[in-house]
Parts: sequence; C-alpha cells; structure tokens
Amino acid sequence: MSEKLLEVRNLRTVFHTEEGEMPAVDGVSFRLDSGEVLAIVGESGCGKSVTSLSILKLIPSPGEIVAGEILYKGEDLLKKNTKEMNQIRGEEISMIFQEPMTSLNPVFPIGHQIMESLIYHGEKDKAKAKARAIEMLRLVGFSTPEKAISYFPSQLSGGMRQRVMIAMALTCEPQILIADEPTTALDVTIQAQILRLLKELKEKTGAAIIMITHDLGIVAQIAHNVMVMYAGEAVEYAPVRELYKNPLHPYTKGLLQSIPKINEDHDTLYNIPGMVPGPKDYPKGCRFCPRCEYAGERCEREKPPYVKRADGHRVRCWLYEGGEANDA
Amino acid sequence: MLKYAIKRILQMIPLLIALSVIVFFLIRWIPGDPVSAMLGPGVPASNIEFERERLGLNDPIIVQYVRWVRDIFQGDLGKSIVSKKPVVYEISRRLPVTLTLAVGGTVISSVLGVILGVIAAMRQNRFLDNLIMSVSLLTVSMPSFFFALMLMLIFSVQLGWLPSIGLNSPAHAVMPLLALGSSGLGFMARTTRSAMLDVIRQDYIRTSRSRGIPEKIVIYSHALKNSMIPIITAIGLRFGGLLAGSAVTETVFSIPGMGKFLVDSVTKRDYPCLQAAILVLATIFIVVNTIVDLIYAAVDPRIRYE
Amino acid sequence: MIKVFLKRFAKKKLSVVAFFVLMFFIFIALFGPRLCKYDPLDQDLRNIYAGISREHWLGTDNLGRDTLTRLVYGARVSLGISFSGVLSGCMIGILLGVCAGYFGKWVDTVICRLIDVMLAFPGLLLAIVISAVLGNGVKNTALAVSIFSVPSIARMVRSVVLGIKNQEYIQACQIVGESNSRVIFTHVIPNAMSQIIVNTTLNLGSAILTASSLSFLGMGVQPPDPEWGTMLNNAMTVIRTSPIGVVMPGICITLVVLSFSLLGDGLRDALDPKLKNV
Amino acid sequence: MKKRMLACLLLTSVLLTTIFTGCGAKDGASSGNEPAPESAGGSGTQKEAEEPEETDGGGGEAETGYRDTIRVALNGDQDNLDPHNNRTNSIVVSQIYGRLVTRDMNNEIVPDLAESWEVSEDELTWTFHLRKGVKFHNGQEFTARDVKASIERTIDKVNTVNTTEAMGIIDEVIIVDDYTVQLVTGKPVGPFLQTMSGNLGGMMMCADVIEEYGADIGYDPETVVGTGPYRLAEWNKEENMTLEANEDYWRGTPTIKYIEFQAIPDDNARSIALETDQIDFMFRVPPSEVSRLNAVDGIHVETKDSMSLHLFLFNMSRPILEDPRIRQAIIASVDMETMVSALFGELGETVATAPCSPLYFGYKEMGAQPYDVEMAKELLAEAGYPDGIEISIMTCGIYNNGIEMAEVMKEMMAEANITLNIEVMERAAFSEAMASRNPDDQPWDMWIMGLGNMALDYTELRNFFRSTVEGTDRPNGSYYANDELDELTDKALYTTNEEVRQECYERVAELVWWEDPAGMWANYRTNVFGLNDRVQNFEANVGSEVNFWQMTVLDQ
Repeated sequence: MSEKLLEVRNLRTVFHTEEGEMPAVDGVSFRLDSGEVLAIVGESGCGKSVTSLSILKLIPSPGEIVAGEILYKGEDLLKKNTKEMNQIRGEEISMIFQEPMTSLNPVFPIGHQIMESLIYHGEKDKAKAKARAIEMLRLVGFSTPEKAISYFPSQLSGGMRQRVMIAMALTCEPQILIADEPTTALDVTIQAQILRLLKELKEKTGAAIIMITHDLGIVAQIAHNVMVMYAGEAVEYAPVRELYKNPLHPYTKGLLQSIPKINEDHDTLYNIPGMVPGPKDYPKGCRFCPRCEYAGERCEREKPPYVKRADGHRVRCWLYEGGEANDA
Repeated sequence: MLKYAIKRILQMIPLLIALSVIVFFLIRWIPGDPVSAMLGPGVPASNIEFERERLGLNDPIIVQYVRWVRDIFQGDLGKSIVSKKPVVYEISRRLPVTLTLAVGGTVISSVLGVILGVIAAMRQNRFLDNLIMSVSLLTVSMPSFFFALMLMLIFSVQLGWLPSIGLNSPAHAVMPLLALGSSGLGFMARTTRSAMLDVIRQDYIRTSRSRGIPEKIVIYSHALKNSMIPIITAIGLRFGGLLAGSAVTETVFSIPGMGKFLVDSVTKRDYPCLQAAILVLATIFIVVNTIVDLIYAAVDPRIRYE
Repeated sequence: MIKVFLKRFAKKKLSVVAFFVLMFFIFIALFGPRLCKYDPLDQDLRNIYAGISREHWLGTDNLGRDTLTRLVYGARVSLGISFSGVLSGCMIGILLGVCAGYFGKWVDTVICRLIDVMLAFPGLLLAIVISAVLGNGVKNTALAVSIFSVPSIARMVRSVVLGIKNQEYIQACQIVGESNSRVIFTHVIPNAMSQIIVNTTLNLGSAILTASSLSFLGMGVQPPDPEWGTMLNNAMTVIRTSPIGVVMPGICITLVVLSFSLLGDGLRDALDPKLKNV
Repeated sequence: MKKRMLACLLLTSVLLTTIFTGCGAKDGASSGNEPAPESAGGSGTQKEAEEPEETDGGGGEAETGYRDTIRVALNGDQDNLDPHNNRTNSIVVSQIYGRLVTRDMNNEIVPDLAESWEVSEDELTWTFHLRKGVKFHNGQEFTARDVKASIERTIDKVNTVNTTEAMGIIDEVIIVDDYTVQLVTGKPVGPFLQTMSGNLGGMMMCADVIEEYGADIGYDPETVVGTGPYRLAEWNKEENMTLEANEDYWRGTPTIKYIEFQAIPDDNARSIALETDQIDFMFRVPPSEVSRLNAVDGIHVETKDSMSLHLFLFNMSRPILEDPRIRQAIIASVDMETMVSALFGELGETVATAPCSPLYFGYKEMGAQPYDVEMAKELLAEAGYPDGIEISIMTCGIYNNGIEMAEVMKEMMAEANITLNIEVMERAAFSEAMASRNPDDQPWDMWIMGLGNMALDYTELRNFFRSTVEGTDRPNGSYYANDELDELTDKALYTTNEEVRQECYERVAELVWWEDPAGMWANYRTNVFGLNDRVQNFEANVGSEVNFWQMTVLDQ
C-alpha cells in the first residue's frame, strides 16, 4: 500500500458545558494511507463528526482538543497555529458537510465561493481561478457551468449544492477529503450519483477519503477499511471484506444484523436493545456493556483494551483477549 | 431589481398624498391659531381677524387644502406666515445644514458602530465585549441636551478648543456631529453585535473556515455580509431619526437646521412652513427607506426572489 | 432549564450588576415614598439651591424642595411611564412587524407605509397633538411614549421575520398544515425574541428620555409633580452654580437607561435558543 | 493579554482620527448660508488677540485699538422690522428708526426728529417743528410728508397695524409746511407725549417706502428704511442679522461700524458664548448666571431698570371671583415678598409695590399686597366658604419663572386651604387663549400676564381694566368691570392737568390693588445685560434701547 499520510493517536476532544466536561472523543487512534478510503461508522452522537472536525481543528467553543496527536505527513497538526492551519485547510485536507442547505454562504454566488478557495491558496490570477472553478463545476456534473457560476445557493437543489460543496473541496486538489455524512440529507438516487462522483474524483485526484456515515450500505460500496465507533471510542477496525464476513465486536454484529436483506422476509427487524448512553453517564467498564448480549462480569468492571489481531483486525472487547495490545 | 425600485417609488406617491392630508388637517385641529400666535397676547381681535382674512385662513379647510395642492403643482409652496418669505427659501437655507449633520452623524455612528459591534461579537462575554457595550451605551443613555452641554462645557469652555455656536466652519461641526454620532453609536454597536452573534454559528461559516479562508475574511466578509439586513435597517432608522430629531442639538448649538425650524414652526403654528417641512422630510425619509429596502434585495438574494 | 439560564446569565457579570441596579430603582419606586421624611412638594424658599447637608442629603432645587425625595417620587413616575408606555407599544409593534414580515404582499406594504408615516412624522408634532387632544399629564405621556416606540420595534421585528421566514423549519410547519397564528406564536416570535428583547430594553431606556424631552416642551408631566426629566430640565439652568441638581437626575436617568440595555444584552445571550450549546 | 491591549489602542486611535479628520474633510464650510460678511468677528477658537479686519471701502479706516464690529446675542429673533407691526421688542427697530420725541438713557422725554413742539389752547392740536437736513437710509430727506404717511398708517382703522389701538388718540395729521406738522386729537390727551415717545407707532418711516411696500415692510433690507443710526445690511431669520452704520446719522457717525445680532435661545449656550469670547454683548442674562458671569474675569453684568412687571390677573367672568373678599383672600394667602426674593433675587428684582413700575407717571407707593393667612381664612369664611375653595391657574413658560411662580403659589395657598390647580400652556395656545374674548375659551380663574409699556403712564391700566374698549362693547382681557375705574381712567386720559391725572390714578390704584382687586402683582422686572470688558460707555433705557452708536469696542 502507499506510504502513511495521516495518523491519529488517542485523540481526546471534550466539551466544557454547564454540567461539566463531556468527552465527545475519548482516545481514538487510526491511520490513513494515501489513496485509501476509510469509513468511520457509528450511530449519531458517537463522536465521529467531532473526530473529523478535530483533524482540521474546527471544534467550536466550548469544545477543546485536550490530548493526542494528529500526525499529517509526520507533522503534528495540533502544534500548528491558525496561520499554518489555514495553509493546510482546503489545500491539504478539505471537508464537505452533511447539511447542503445551510453549508453554503447564501449571499455569495457559488462561483465566487469556489474561486475564493483558490485565491487564498496562492492563485493570484482571477481569470485562471474562474476557469478552474468552471472546470470543477463541469467535473461535478453541471451541464452549463459558465452560467452556474453566478447562481446563488438558494437557487439550487440539495443535490446540486452538495456537488458544489464537493467542487469547492477538491479545487485545490487536497491529499485528504473528509466527507461528513455527505449523502444523508439527499434521497437515494442522488446519493448514488454523489458516491459515484466521489469514487471517480478519488481515482482522478488520488485523494484519500475519510467517509463518515451511519449507513453500512455506503461503507460497502466505497470504503477500503472501516472503523466502528461507539460512545466516543473506536471499538473495531478492519478491512471492509473482513468486517462484513467476520464482525468481532458485538456492537458491529448488531449493526450488521439490523440491515434488512432483500431475499429474507422478517416481520420484525432486529435492533440493538437500549440507547446510546450520553457522555454524562458512560459506564465504568466497557461502554457497550449495558446493551451487550455477551456482557460478562468483567465487562462491567474493567474497560477492555483496543487489541490488534494478526490480520490487522482491531477490536475492543473482552471476548478477544488473545490478540496483543494495540501498539500502533 | 429596477422593477422593484419603480414599484416602491410609485408606492410613495399615495403615501405623500395621505401624509399631506393628515398634516394639513391635523395642525389646523391643534388649538392655537397662527395669527394670534404671531401677534402675541393682548392684541385687539380686529387685527387678528384682518390678518386671518388676508391669509385666507377663514375659508373652509377643504378650499384651503385644494388651493395649497394647486400651488404645490405650480411649484409655489406658499409664504411663511411668520417671516413672509417664500417657504422654499426658508427650507433651502436649513435643509443642507440638517442633511450635513444627519449624514455626518449617521456615518460616524454606523462606521464606528459596526466595527465596535463586530469586535464585541468576536469576544463575546469577555473584557472587550463588556467594555465596548458599556462605553457605547453610556452616550445613548444620556439625555441628548445633557450630553451636548457636557461637550460644550468640556471642549468649548474648559479646553477652549472648539467654538460652540453656529455652523460656519468645520471646527463648528465637530461637537454637534459628536453629539449626534455618539447617540447612534450604541444602537449600531448593539444591533451589529446581536446580528453577528446569530450569524457566526451558522454552518457556512464553519465551511468557509474549513476551506482555509483567513479568519479576518471569514468575519468581515462572509459573516458581516450576512448580518447586513438588521444593520442596514438600523442605519435607515438612524438617518431618519437624525433628519427631524436633531432639534435639541440644534437648539443647544444654535444651528439653524430643519429640526429647530420644525420646532419653531410648530410653536408658532406657521402652517405653510410646517406642511412643507414635514413633506420634504417625509419625502427624504421615504426615499431613504426605499433605498434601504433595495439594499436588502441587493445584499440578500433570497429576499429579491420573494 | 431555569438553572441553565441562570448559570449562563450569571456569566455576563455586567448584566447581573444591571439587574440589581434596576431592582434597586424599582424597589425605590415602589417603597421609596414611605422611607422619605420630606414631602416632595414641601417648599422652603429660604434655602433654594442649598448644597448637600445633613437634612437635605442631595441639596434642594429651585424652590427649596428636597432633591432626594423628589428623585424617589420621580422614580415611580418615570419608571411607570416607561414600563407601561413601552410594553404596550412593544405589543403593537411586534404584532405589526410580524404580520408585515410574515404575510408579505399587500399586508406588508400597508403596514410598512404606516410605519414610514409614523417615522416620518416628527415626534414633536405627534407629542403636541396627543397633549392637545388628550391634555397633559402622566397618562398621556405614557401614550405618547408607546406611540413613539411602535415604529422602531415594528420595523426591527419585520426585518428579523423576513430573515427567519424562509428558513426550513418555518416552511416545515406550514407544510404540516399548522395554522398561521400557531406558527407565528410558537415559531416566529420566539426566534425573533432576541431582537425583540434587545429593542424593548432599548426602548424602555429611551422612553425615559422621551418623557423628559416631552416635559422639556411643557407637554409631559405637569408641575409640581416630580419627574426625572422635568427635574433635569429645570436644574439645567443652574448647572454651573449648583451642579448637584443636574448631576443627580442625570445620573439616575443614565443609570436606568444603561441598566435596561445591559440587562437586555444579558437576556439576549442567555435566552437565545440557538445559544443552548455555548 | 497583549492582543487585548492592542485592540484597545486600535479602538481609541480609530475614534480620535475619525472625529477630527472625518468631519473636517467631509463637509467643509458647507452651511447653507454663506458666512456672515467678511468682516465678521473671528470665530477665533484660541484666545490670541484678534487683528482688526480691514473694512471693505466706505467709511474711514477704524482708529487703531478699536474694533469695528460688536457681536451681540439675543435670546430670540425679531418677528419683523416693521415698527408699526413689531411684536418682539424695540431693541433692533430703535437702532433703525427715529421718533418725533423719544426717551433718552435716563428715560426722560427729549426731542428726536422734532426740534420743538407746542400745544394749542384747546389742547387738541400738537404742532411739531421738524429737524432740517435729516436723511433716510435711502438718501431721501425726512419731511412733514413722511410724518403724515407714518402716522396715518398707524391710525388707519381699515387695515390696522399692531399699534393702531394705542395711536387711536390721534384723529388727523395736517402738513403746515415741509418742516412743520400738526397732530389733532379728538379730545385733550394727557399722556400725548408719553405715547408718542414710548410707542412703536411713533416711529417715522419713509412715505415712498410705505406706498411701495405697504404690508410687506420689515423683512428685506430695501423695505427697512429709517432715520436711525444703523441700517439693515443682511438678515437670515432665526440665525443672524447684521446692521451697518448710517454714516450721515444726524446725531453723528456711529463709532461701531457693524452690529452683528445672533439668536441664541438656550440660556446656557448664550452665557457660554459670552464666556468663551464668541460674542461681546448679551441681552437677557438668565437669573442663575448673574453672579457666576460677574465672577468670570473679562466679563461683567449690568442691570438696568425695566418698565414691566409680572402679575396674575383674576378672570372676572368666573362666578366664584365675583365677591371681592374671595379675591382678597387669595391675594392674602400668598407671601409675594418671599417668592420674589427666592425666584428673582439674583436679577435684583423686587416685589411689586404698585400696579405699575415706579417710573410711571401716576405712581404712588402702595406697599406690597397684604399677606396674612389668618385674614385669608376669615375672608373665605365671611364669603361663605369656611372650608376653603378650589381655583385654577394657567401659566406659560415664556414668562421668566412663570411655571415656578405657580408652583410656589400652589404650596402657599394650601396653607389657607385654597387648592390651586396648575395648567401649563404652550406658547401658541397661550396667545390664542389670551386673544379670544370668549369666556368658554378661558376656563381658568387666574392667568399669568406681563404689564409694561414705554409710554410709562398709568393709562395702561385703562387699557387693561376699563370694562369695555372705548366706543365698542368688547370687554377687556380679564372681564374686569368697575364703573368708578372706567370714569376715573377716562377723566385722567382726556385732560392735560397733571394734578387731576395723578389724583385719578391714585384712586384707580387703590381700587385694583385691594378694594376691588384685579389681580395678584408679582415682581418689578429688570433688564440684565452681559458685557465683555472691552465694550465701553454702554447705556440703555427701560425699553432695552441700547446706545450702540456711542459705544466702543476695545481691541484686546
């Protein structure tokens, strides 16, 4: 595989609220190689979005990254000041968001917002920037990009706006594209087009993608590796095939079981009992323990380590004590 | 956009007519008639009757109104009862002064107000936010004649830097503009701050930051442009307020502006001047409001397509 | 919910101070008169403009009346006028603003033009008309004050509603078939609440200033009843010889108006629904 | 912390730069009207000595050491400069027009445009011998023709002027020759010379100007033509007015070339303007500023006698006031002496001790109206109101301390269980109420009024209190009706025998003062002027007519 692009080592991001410190991301580690597509999966509120925002240091107050390292090409992003971060944002790592309706500035035409990224990353010549913007809009599927440049976001549909987001994110040919649930707000047909577009652009630009989603269908279509998160922690990490064929963590098994199969007809759908606990009341031991069928006495007492198995498959569960401790 | 502007201008005409009717009948309905106000107490009734007759004040109101409207179309706004000079002359002498003060006051209060408002919003609840909010509020909270006199006592008497009466040189304009500008400052700063606080938490601000746009641009371009609507409304209101509202400041600094002219015309019940002054001010005010609405559409595309 | 609100409100120290200042003045307005040993109308022509002394803590005014007592009685009048005037004006203003902004088309045009006329009309003329028609006194000053506060609130609320109107969640309610009035009162107004609060507190403050300029023109509160504005105007003539007569009402007016605005700020930050996660 | 300090510095610097550059550059000398004539007094901000401006031709170079302009502040602008219709005061018109006979600076009647005069046996015809070689501002010579045109304009019963009623005593004007004119009165008139010297109607205008402009006289410089020491150069209403010296003034060329009047209504602003050397001379110093301005070095205050006084008239159309004892009780319930010294002490004004000012002909010292709370209560009981009465008073802010006086009286009357309700009226509404002669327009028991006329003669009481205006059935301002008073005032008017007139007026005074009280007299007024020390040999008469043409302004 190609060389290591990004490595996150037990990242910890907390929110200081009235009721005290809420650990939204509690020691998450993972790796991303160039050209790889890593999917981060989990129910809403498990900290996947906060993880992605932490990478670009876009955590709004009162959130704060309190521990861990984010090594991008060997340099720790947490050490950089805003000026240096602005160099990286948009040029090295860029991001698209879930809510296309509100993610574009309503008072600026979309052409202007795309060109802006270029201008602030060194492209002095306006005409070239405009040409690039038109080319990007054509790339993401606009039939008449020359006219589309002067449209305002309010004049476009959800799908079109998401395409503009993608165009904006990729104009400076970033190494990594973080997609935070890009298709959740779209209906299925548009979803498929956007995913196909992302795949094509990945091939063309060779950018690595971190795909944040709660939809396992998308994961299967696009991801190389998958990391499953639960209650602010990574509970399982494995290549896609391996994860679907041989899910280890009970939570991952539950997730896979709750996907309805076309050929089977159940009258009731399986769902994992209980609710995701809020940050205030994380249990002492394994956080999935209250909802886990195999929960043993030890699970309540002690938090299982995040162990790495021989085939690179990682899991955080007492059932798999055998694997050596996670050293990466 | 043009269609929208023309529609607004056309809407102005019925309003002006309505206003002229309201003004015309209202001031004649208030007790106190111009002739006895002008002639003062203890004047024989015969003089008053004679003068009223000469000015045609005894004709039925409808006749007077029709005659007044007919005169307007001939460009004659009538003669001031008090100064017997054509009303146009009286207004042309005072309007530039008030416009200067109004524009100056509005510019000072909006430019400073927006800057302070943005700074206060950026540092919400921290030292600078509180400092700006309280200082800018101090001037708003003080009665205007109290503040104007304080200025005069400090700059004119104690320090002797500035002349305190009249308006025949830039040095004369400093204190009046300071008095008018500062009272708008607090209002503008607060409006900007509250609008910016709403906008900053929007998603597109986070998107801009994620694209590596420098913070200054994110704030002063992306965020500020989105909070323009309440700010422009405030500027429009502020300018309108200054148009007719600076009577107190003009009285303290003895500046012959429209504000003082209005007060004198009302006190002396000088109907022709009063009607003309109110119509002129109302027209300017409505034009300003129309411009404000047009700017709405220019700033926020969503409104234009409404 | 209240606990969260109080904790966040407490963060803004200035607004807390402002709150207590206002409570102090309201306390004075309600219970002050019982505590004073003088009658506000007692004249003592021998020592007019007397300075601060043991009997008269704040000296006396142009007719030898005790300034402190008149300030206390004046608080009741001034605060009474501004509260009653502005709150009624605010209700009308919100209604007009919301209808104009929400319904748009001809409703908007009519209300906007009405607001233009009210704004274009010099406040002074309005004041004279009101006092001429209804006579002077406290009641009509409150009426004049409420009429003065309607246009600015209406226009502000309209511009806020314009901004909010085409947000998704408003359209969502309309799609679900909620009646217009329900949408307005449950969704539109709460969202405009922060602007309304900011404006109301500002108007509460400026109402006191309006009342004082009305009495300056002889149309506000009738002598000899004490009112801060009248006291300030009368004392202005002797500002150089006995400044205490001007300084005290001036400070009271400024303090109250300032506190209203700071309180408004604090409320705005604490109450604003969007600020929950801050 | 460093970042925050930077923000503060930035903030203050922005504030300062905007203030001082912003407006300077933006509007320049943009005021609508062009600045006052080039020789206007400097709007000098610093206190450095001011070099005399060179005058633009005409008149010799001003002597070194004197300024040729005096900057004067008035508390309000003139309504017009037509002497026969002017309602403000005679401060400005007295500089522009002359009279046949006038009051000098000690308020004595002296010759003005008429050198000498004599009255016929039947005391009906007054013959005036005019001064020769006197020129109007438009160069025309002053002759008997101008006297006839001026007087006939004031006594014209059809298109009346403001002074028609007062000048009504004259029936006919006869021109004997170019420099002799006879004024014929219907009956012998006692205070004829007082009227001619004190009343604005007595001011002489140019016959051609009257013919050409008629009612439009008084606003534009070409219509304002007199024989006085100054002519009108320029007038921006409510702002400033410039008078220019009339070189061939018959008494001698005025020492000050330009008088620059400026209307500064706000009392504080006016005093500050004097203090900061933006004006040299100021009319009507507010009571509170008298002692303070005196203390400022380089400035002093001068007080001159005035002819007028404040009083509160009883509205005799109100039933409750019919019984004189009620009115006496009301008078006795107020300690005028204390009120006047408290409210007007600073101006040196004293409580009124007679219906008119001591300068009046017919004056007799009556002593202040009695003050005795017990007596007031007894009088009320006698009149059938043992537990007191409730009356209303209307006052207006245009009179000095007008509202404060009502407040004091309300407090004092309460002692004698008289409840006084105060209503404050705004200027225009007050004037209309006073002009109307219809009781339902005047729903108050008392109202404030000023009394005073440069004629300085008790005839004024006739104008105030005669039951009807002579020859009409129109009641007087306060519906006061007392046959004895009517008879006495008519007798006093139509005789030139001064003993008889004095006798009648003393009786009239007793009537209105206490016997059948017509009102409550408050304070004799004074005229208070503020001057910069550089202004010298200043004089003024009761009508605030200042001798600017003899004054000088030192250049220091």
